[in-house]
Amino acid sequence: MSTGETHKPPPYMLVWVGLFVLTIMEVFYATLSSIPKIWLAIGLMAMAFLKAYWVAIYYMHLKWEPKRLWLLVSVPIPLIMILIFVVLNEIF
Amino acid sequence: MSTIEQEMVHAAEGGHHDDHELPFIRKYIFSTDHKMIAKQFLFVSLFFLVIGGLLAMMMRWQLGYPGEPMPGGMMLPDAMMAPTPDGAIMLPEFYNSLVTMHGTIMIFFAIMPLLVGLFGNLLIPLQIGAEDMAFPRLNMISFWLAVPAGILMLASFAVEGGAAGSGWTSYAPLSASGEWTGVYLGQQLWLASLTILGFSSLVGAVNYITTVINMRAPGMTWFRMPLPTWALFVTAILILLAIPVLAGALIMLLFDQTIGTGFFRPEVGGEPLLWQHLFWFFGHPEVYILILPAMGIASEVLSNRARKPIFGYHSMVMAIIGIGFLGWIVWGHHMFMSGMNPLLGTSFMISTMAIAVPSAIKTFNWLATIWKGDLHLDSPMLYALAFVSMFIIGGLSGIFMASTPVDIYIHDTYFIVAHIHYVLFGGSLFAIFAGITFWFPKMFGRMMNETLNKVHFGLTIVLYNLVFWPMHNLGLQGMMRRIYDFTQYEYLAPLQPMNQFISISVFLLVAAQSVYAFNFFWSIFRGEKASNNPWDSNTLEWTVPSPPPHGNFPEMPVVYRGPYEYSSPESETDFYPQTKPPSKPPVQELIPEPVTPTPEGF
Amino acid sequence: MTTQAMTAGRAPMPGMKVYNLKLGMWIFLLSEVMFFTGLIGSYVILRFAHPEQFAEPGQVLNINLTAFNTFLLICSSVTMVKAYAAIQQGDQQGLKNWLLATIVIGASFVGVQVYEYIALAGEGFVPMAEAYHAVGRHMPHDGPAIGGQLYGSTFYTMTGFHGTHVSIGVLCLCFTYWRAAKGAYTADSLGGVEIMGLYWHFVDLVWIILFTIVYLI
Amino acid sequence: MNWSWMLPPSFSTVSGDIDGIYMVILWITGITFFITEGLLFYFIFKYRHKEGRKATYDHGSTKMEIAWTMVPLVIVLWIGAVSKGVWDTVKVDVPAAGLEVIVTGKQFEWTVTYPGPDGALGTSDDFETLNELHAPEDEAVVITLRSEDVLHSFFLPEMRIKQDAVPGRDITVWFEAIQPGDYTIGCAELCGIGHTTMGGTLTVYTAADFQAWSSSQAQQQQP
Repeated sequence: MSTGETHKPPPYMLVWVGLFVLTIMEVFYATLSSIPKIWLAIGLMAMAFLKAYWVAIYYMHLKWEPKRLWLLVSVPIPLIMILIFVVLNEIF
Repeated sequence: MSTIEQEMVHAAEGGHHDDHELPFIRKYIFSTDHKMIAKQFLFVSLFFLVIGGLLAMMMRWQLGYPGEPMPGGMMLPDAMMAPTPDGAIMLPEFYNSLVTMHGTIMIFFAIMPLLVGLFGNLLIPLQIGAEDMAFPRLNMISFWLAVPAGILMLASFAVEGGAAGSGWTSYAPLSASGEWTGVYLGQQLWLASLTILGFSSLVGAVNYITTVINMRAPGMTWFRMPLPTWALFVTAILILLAIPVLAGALIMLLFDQTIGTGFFRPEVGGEPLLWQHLFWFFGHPEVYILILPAMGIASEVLSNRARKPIFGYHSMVMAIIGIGFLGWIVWGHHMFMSGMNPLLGTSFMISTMAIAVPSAIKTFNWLATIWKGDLHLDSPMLYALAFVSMFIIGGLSGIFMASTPVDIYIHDTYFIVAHIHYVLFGGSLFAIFAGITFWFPKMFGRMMNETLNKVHFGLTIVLYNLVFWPMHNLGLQGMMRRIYDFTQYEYLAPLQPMNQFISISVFLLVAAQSVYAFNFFWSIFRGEKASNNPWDSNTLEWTVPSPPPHGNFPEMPVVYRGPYEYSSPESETDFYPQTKPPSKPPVQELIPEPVTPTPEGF
Repeated sequence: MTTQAMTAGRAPMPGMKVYNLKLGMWIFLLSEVMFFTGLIGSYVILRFAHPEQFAEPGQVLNINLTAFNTFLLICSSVTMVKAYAAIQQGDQQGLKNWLLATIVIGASFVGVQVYEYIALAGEGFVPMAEAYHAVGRHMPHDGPAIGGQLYGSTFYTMTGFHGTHVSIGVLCLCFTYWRAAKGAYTADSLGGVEIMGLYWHFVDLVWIILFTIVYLI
Repeated sequence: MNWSWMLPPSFSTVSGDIDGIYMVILWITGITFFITEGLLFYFIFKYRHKEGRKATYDHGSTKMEIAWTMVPLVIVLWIGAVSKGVWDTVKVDVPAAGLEVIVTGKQFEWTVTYPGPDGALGTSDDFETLNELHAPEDEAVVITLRSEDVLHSFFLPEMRIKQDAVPGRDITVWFEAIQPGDYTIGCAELCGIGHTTMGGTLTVYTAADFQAWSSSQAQQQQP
């Protein structure tokens, strides 16, 4: 049973600050016209996924869940990659 | 969410096993009892099975007697039939609607609810030793979402322009705008109906997965679960992850139809192939949603009626999981001719070929299961054996399409039609007959009439093959599918006699089903009373009365062994129930102490 | 709270070691992931296949407004998680206050999105094929066409579906608040709050991705 | 009634290979079919319930399972490897064109555009035929397949050619007929009410006859 009684309360506010700063950074980074589009996309996606990861890990308490739940949650990831890969293949 | 919450309270109280009488409406209509919901799915989908059969008969009339007036055609409106002095002749737009609706209704409203809705609800809680589903009220909602979906689908026949006419795959752009087919509202109802049905299946899947993971009785470890439950569990995962993709695609197509977005409409830059990718990304898992539970049911019946442990239980489970995974990486083999990048075609061909591995495991293990068995050839066993035999044919004919060059010729011909029916009718439907006959006593407390079942089996297996075997030959002669009048092509005109032969066989095949229908309803009221365990089976559902009381298990069952311990030397009878305590002291960690239910909830 | 209570009177052994409600919600969220994958996948293929139909970031969409909206949603996640932390300590008043804050912020997110839609529609940016001749923000209405049909279709579908999820979330939050006001939740029984939080944070998570893909790239 | 499992005769350079693979698969699946079904019926007969018969208590053998899994796998992968070669010849490696045409499908007819005397498409001297494709024998006919409205499927049964026509895309199809004569053009993808009527004729000439035909056509269609 891991609804979070066992561990000390997660750093909610710290995560919030992190999310806020990353959002600002994203918006700023997006306006840089000097760097090529591909790097713009990669950088933005990296920041977005970091934010999403933080939300999942701290706010959704995944960090304190049993490994079997991790297993369950990771099931769609390969499917996502397969679908995106194939649709991209359609164009290039 | 609100419902889920009250669910908890309800499920928690489920621990009471209180047998107080519920008012009629809560007991038979808005019931939260998984057994009643299973029966509701059974009756509704049998109704749709009949509808689908009638649509097939009309279709076959047109193919057997192209352009000849259809008997009783005068009763249908002029939008479907062109009246002439000597009777009404079918219109091509109505034929296209028939093609579309036969496929849609049979797949989404007959076979899928029978396998998932009926057997999922009936078997999962009973076979894992749970008193009900994890979320009984969600379970009820799942059924009552399916009903309006079905009503919408049928209603589309009555609306202006008729029912959807772009095939059950609804390839865009034909389906993306009414201007191509003349069907506007019908297509939109089709999309709306399937979206609602998808949500219904989704709710069901969440329920099944939670139940199997969390609600197993003490000692019911993963590898002590009966194969039907295993198959339904993997099926639920497929539904959970495949249906949302379809729902997204359906809604986008609905937007294209109604508010004029451009996802699949090339005239504004949309991508028709995107629809096919999304559809088949759902569609191939769907194919396995339709066969996996059938495999589970067949395994259960074969092992039980052969009084022999299933051959290679673990590899059977692995095969189910393997098929479940492969389902996600082979969808492109539906699109070899679609204009998809041909290099993708090659990789999809290889991954498709890999399906031979789990299929071979299953088929040969079934053969090995009846090898040196003690076969009780009563009707469930006959249906199950028919399933194996027909599934072999369907599987082998699949290899032809998997080979891309051969597929160039047979793609979109009747060879495909034969293949899909050997898997869906010969496979799934025979397994469904086996399952209904096998679990009939558990559902209704009475046995089905054996003689009538054997008559029905004999007629069906013969007529069925007379219908679908020749379709291979039609396909090899180059006859396209979904074609209103093949005599338009002179090279197909010589196929007229064979098409007539098939049509007549179809009429007889559908007529033969009345035997089963009669037996079914007659046995519900007049069949001989069934004992708790008429088949001498090991699994948990047979340890409780037929039909089981509300809450299923008087006290929490404890499981000591796998489900297929037939003819075990440890047991004096030729079966060895999972709940029977072993004679010699058991391994301790496998049998935790039964916990006493506590009523407290949130 | 005892495990038995959470799994309707049976040991979760063998099982997930997570009570039914929470497990069910996680499983449901997996299907939501696939749903948005379908939408995003379609967006990717359409965007790459027809780059000329998609405007540059900020050309049509108002990034600053949406960045502020993103900030709102992040804040609502914090308040939600604070509500959960409060009830973990058995602080019912705190639960109610934080829930109320979440409701207000979530509702204002929806409000801002509606305002954004109205503004964009006013500038002629709509999903319809026939009507659409996109004009950018602060550009003359007889200006050159920016982007095309697919831009409007994908934008409104993706953000619209997320907006629907948020709205549903707000309604569920109101229900949770109503139950909290009745004192339905305690430190021992907070499943309702926890799954509400899971759904809410997931919606937030999806928006983080959508904001990047739709507005910034 | 024709119960034969043989494919009807085919007349293109690649169709031989396609029919060959078909025959190989037919043999393999045919043999497997008779073995498995034979075993099934033999078991059903031999082990049917009799008084005093007791089933053997046997949980299976992994060795046997691996054996009867690997054999099919090897066979199908071999089929896959063979198929890949032919697939690449038909769909991937397009040969140098003897004749280039544009085939455009629309509800419910095929329009064929020929290059005309100058041998180049998209010039003023192009000419068209409706539901008729005229081609020389022993020359690679490279078709640019288009659609104006919905999906169609360009089907030449005797040439073993089938390819969907997708609106908004140009898809290249090619075949090389090995014998003059009249053949079928069909539509194999449901394309609406008139789907069944969307047929046509492929006429294959000797090189000389084709020259004659095309110049006469060019004459007629010039204003």
